[in-house]
Amino acid sequence: MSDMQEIILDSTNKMFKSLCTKELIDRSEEGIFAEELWSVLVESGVTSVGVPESLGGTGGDYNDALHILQLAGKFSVPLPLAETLMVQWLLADHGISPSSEILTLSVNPKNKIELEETPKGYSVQGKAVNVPWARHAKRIVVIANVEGKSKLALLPLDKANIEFNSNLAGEPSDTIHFQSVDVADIFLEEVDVEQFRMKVTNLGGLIKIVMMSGAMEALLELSVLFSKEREQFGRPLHRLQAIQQHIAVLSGETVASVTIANKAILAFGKGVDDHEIAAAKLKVNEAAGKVTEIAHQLHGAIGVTHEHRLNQVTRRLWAWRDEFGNENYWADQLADKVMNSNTESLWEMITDHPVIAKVQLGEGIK
Amino acid sequence: MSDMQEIILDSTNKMFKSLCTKELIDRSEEGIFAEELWSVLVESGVTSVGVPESLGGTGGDYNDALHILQLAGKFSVPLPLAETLMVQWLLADHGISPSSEILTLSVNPKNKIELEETPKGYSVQGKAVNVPWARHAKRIVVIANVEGKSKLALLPLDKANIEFNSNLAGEPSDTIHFQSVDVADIFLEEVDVEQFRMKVTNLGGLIKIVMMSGAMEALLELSVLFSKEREQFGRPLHRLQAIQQHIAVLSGETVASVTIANKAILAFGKGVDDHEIAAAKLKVNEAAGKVTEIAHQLHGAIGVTHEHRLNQVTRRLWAWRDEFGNENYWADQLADKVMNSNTESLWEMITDHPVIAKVQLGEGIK
Amino acid sequence: MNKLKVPIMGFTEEQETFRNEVRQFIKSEKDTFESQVDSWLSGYSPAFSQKLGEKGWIGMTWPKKYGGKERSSLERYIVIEELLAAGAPIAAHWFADRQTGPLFLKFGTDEQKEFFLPKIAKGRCFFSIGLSEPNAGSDLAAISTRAERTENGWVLNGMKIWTSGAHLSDYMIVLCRTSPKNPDRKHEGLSQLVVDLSSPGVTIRPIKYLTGEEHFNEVFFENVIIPEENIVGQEGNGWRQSMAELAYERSGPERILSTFPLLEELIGTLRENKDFQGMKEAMKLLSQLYSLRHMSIGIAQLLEEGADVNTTAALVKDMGTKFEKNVAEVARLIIASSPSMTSEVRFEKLLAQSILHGPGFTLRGGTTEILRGIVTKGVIAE
Amino acid sequence: MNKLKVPIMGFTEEQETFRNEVRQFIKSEKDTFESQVDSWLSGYSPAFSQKLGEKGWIGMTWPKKYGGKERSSLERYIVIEELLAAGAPIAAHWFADRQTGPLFLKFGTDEQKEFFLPKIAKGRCFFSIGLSEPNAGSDLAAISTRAERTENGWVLNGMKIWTSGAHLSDYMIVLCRTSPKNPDRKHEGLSQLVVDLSSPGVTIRPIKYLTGEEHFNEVFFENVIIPEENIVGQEGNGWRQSMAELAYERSGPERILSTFPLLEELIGTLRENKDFQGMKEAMKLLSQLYSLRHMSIGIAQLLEEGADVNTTAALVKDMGTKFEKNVAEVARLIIASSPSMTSEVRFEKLLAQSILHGPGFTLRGGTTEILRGIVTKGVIAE
Repeated sequence: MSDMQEIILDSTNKMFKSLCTKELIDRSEEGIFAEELWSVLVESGVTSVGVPESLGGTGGDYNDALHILQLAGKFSVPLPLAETLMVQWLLADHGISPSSEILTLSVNPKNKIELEETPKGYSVQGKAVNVPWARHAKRIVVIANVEGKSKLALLPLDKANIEFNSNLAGEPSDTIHFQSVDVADIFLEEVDVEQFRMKVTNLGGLIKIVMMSGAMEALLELSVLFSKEREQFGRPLHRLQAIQQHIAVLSGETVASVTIANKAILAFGKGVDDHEIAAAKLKVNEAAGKVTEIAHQLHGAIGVTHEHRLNQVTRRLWAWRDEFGNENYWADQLADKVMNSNTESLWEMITDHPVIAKVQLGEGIK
Repeated sequence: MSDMQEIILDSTNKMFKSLCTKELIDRSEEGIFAEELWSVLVESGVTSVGVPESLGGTGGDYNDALHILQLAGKFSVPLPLAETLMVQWLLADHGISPSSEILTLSVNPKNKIELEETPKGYSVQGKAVNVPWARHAKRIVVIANVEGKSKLALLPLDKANIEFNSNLAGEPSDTIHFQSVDVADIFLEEVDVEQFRMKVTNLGGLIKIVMMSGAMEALLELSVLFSKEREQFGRPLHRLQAIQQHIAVLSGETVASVTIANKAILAFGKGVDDHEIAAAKLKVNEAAGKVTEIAHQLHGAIGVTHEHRLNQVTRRLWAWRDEFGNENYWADQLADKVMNSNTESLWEMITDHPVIAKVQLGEGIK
Repeated sequence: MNKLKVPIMGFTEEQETFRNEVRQFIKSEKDTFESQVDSWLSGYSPAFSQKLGEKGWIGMTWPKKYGGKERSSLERYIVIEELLAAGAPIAAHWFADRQTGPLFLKFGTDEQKEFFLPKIAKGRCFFSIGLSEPNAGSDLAAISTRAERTENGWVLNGMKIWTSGAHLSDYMIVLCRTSPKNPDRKHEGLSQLVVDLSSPGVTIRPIKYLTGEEHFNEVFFENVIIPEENIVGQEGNGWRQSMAELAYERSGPERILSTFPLLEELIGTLRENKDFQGMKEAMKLLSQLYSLRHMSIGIAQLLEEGADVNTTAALVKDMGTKFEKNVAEVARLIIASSPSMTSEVRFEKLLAQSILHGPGFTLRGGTTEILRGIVTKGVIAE
Repeated sequence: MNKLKVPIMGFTEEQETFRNEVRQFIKSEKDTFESQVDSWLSGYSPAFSQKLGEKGWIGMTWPKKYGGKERSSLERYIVIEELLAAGAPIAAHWFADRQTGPLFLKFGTDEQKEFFLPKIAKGRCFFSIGLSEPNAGSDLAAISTRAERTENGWVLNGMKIWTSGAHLSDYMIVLCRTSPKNPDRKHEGLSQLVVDLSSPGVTIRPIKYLTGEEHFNEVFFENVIIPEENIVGQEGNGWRQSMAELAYERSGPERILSTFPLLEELIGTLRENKDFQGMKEAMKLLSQLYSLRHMSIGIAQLLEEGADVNTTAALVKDMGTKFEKNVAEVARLIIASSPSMTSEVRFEKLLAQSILHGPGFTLRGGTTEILRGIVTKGVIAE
């Protein structure tokens, strides 16, 4: 980790720590958007990290941005930071400057969006499902059918109908209906649908991986703290052998998840993420099931109430593991790669990592 | 359980307890056949339980025989009792009287056995693989190709070449080669290969289920005993919370396995074993993996040596779970039944057990 | 290993006919409720409870003179498993039927039995159970809620937490100290009192569960006056009475079937989609369910016979509740979806309920760790 | 959570070139050995060890003056993981290379270093480790083997058990009491002695393992005379020295790759059969292996830097050995077979080895329970 990165992450950490309180997250889940924190993120440039300064972005690389998202995962930041960043990056590839608006995207195969040319632009018809933060977003990236061609489209949401729904974490996951909405002057670009969907799924998967690894750090910290403070049968919890077994498994799954997430970040930054994201999402998803179960078992009844911070973390892990591919999806992807690998043996495939860097240090648990 | 059955099982239990020592089992695994115990079994009629008295068998029903096999599993009886009984039963269906010889069978799809008519009878050519106890058996039931037709054949083994191999439990699992062996006067009967193979697999599966459930009883008893006798850090093992967790899981998996095995026995006896064997082998196999791991963890180093009885039990569980269908095989079978069930809902299927008996008691752990 | 004996039970033709009757009734009510996961905690419907009362299916094993029907445990088992499998709303009367009724029958005075039992059986009188306190969860010896005997009756002070449905119930059975704590005999001096939840001094504050719903409460008692005769059983014997209650309610179908509506939906979807591979993956669940159900039924029979089921019941609770959780974990892998409490897709909704209710399954009625201690003690003692 | 930090390491081009060199060597030796599961315990071949010695791949991180090559930990890591992945026979020199050499380097006298290290590095001097006793497994404080100082040197009496390869080794490092047990300081008074296993009074009795093979021994010492100078490190400091050894050898590739030959065979078979469904089921193993390997490599780097890896190394051992077992459990489900030590089918043989060696993985070098205690203590202490 570079010195610069360390400084950025330190200040982000402090910002989240002081502003992203349990109450803020509660309010967000009740439907009140965390305007103030969002403004801070926009003003501090966090919402366009990874977009080159030449385009008007904050600069920095994906590595920086992904570690910021790891912190966002750790603090359960209840904002569309991941979605906005993803859209900024996708658009930056097309030379589009970053926006200070809330952005979202959806490449769900169930979506069906048609654009018909009109004298003034286009008329949009159709719907998109399970769209994160749609109700708060200003614009959305989707794949639209334009006169028989599939195009990446950046559509305004001000005239769309939004049907509210939310994921297990209480994060908006809405259905958007475009009922003959007239738009003018929108960004459109022909894309290979399969390829674009794969690109978004990989990027989205990677982001969930790092956010989940951050969430697991939080979960481990909460559990350790609880086992030190809480007594049962006259001893602190962590003295009970059954609890020790729990803490050890929590620690192991967390370290494994953080390690493989950091490895995936590094590989992505170097453009050599072939197997890494698939293997990492598979592992982190699997770990999420284990650690959430154990943390709740350890916390007992208090952990299943809204009063305790724990459930904000566990509900996010449960929601995120099913977003951008569950274990089966990524096992499919990984199996495909192994089946079609041109190395002679599995071992060669495993060790065939292009040289990443002489020594990379400090990408560990914060 | 009837009084009669209770008496039979009691005496069998006593017989195994006194004759089937650890040393006997060791010697058997080293290749010395347990002649004496086998003679006792033959003389006491155990090797033809379930064959009607009218045919010259011992009488009693499958229920009796299967509970005897449960005991054989519990004591790791190192003899081809299951194989001999299976053959006796299959042949009894064709009106053939029981034999006092050692019998075995194999319906492995990899077998390939051809019978060609000769002036004096038949010439046998081909091989059968993974045949239990072949080196000690006098005759074998196989599916043979006789002039283009598939027939159940009872072949003598005296002139066959036997290639030695053994399963994880050190039980013979040989390859038989028939190299133009002349036989006369053998039992042959045309069969539907698929149906016959299914019948044998079901019966073999059921037998493994009950033997495994017996083995788990033994494993639980050994583990409980060990945890009472052994000390660590100055306390008996069973006082350590981690060990308590182990014992509880062992108990649970054992009771679950014995319960579902007994249920399958009962269903088989009444001819209503449709889903029961599939569900039971699936469950018992799965439990075998758990209990063997835990028992070894609990016993520590001593458990992985030939000096301790534990490994005689665990190696049998490991061997038997892969015989007559592993979990995947039986999941396939069960899925097929559920997919094609004509009940409206899963719940109706689960509860749609034909009335078995008013009250059946005492089929529990001995 | 006598303590681990479980008989294999078959149902009689009469019982199968009765099952059919129950099933038909539930089917006829299908439009009045939405099938729910964990419906014995979250499916609150006094109207449905009353209908069950009219059918004679609450307190159905109790003596006729107290409004019961004197039917067998296995018949009660049939009613309960049919209701749970259907995800029917039975939370309102659940604790009164399962725990409070039997408690009165065993320890109650004639007056208590005559007053409460017929009302419960009619599905018109709901109870909640006051055991846990903030610092006394698994460790009930730490209970500090206390009742003092006065001329006007008992005066109750303290609080209870995790009381399911207290905000919707009429009464609560409160376990409290009736004499000071003796460090050497920590479990002595506790008694069970019947508290009318509409009494002055009772404050009920619902606690939001993971799902955002309110099934639990904190209940505060501030100088609540309770009639002297509202003590249940013997003064000072409350801990033993409560423990017996718990032990006897560990092996019921509600420890296996809480997520059955999801499993049913999963299998139904797989059948519809002819997804054989998915079906195959689901079969492990089915084989576990088979073995657990037969253990549970066997123990129900043992209970009827008065046998000691302390060990085996704890086993069923331990394995059954793990199974209930596991249904969700397996289902979400087989059918990729976006689980959500607000989804319009039935599978997604049931999956969300199962995931969010999951942590509770292995906590309520004795945590995994506690149960395993009970099992080991039972097995070692032989 | 500083104690849980693990850096992500990449290999340099030079290191990748070196890996290739190692791999080519192993390939050229392919016909001289049969690839085996758990080959660091069961693959005994003095000839192969000598060849590795000639390549300079034993003791390769040690100073040149003692026969080492002064290469980095990561280079050693590469050699070891390549050998393990290939199932090569490395048991003969294993403990000398992994444990005894470093022990001498850290605590040995100049004479000891000069005498033993060059021989070890040549693959011509094999060590075994004498820690456990029948009543001192996880609890080493219970050790009762004792050495008395006399004019002729130490006189050793007692026994050791589970000593891997003692019947094939030249020497053993024996942990024994050199002063009487003090109940308050149970771990004091233990020392490490180098015992020549050909000395009079040493009796070695092999113990049959689950597989029927003999990898372990009981070793009896009856008035064995040991030269005074054969003590390693400080008298009375043996327990601490042994613990340090253990802690530093918990995170190596041998805690992850013991069953890799089976995994390789599984994947190879699935690729050959174009069994996509099977491949998919195997992928969970691969993702676990990825994360464990990167943890293990990161810790190797931390070790080189002298950082405290007590907690993370215990984690790798705990999870890695569970993974090693799990390879067998997953493989047997994906490809139905008849596992057998005597089978001619490679998959069946490797599967049998994996199943039968499995129990040992989570027992040796600290049981699951012990490791988890270490982890929790580490994490709680922060």
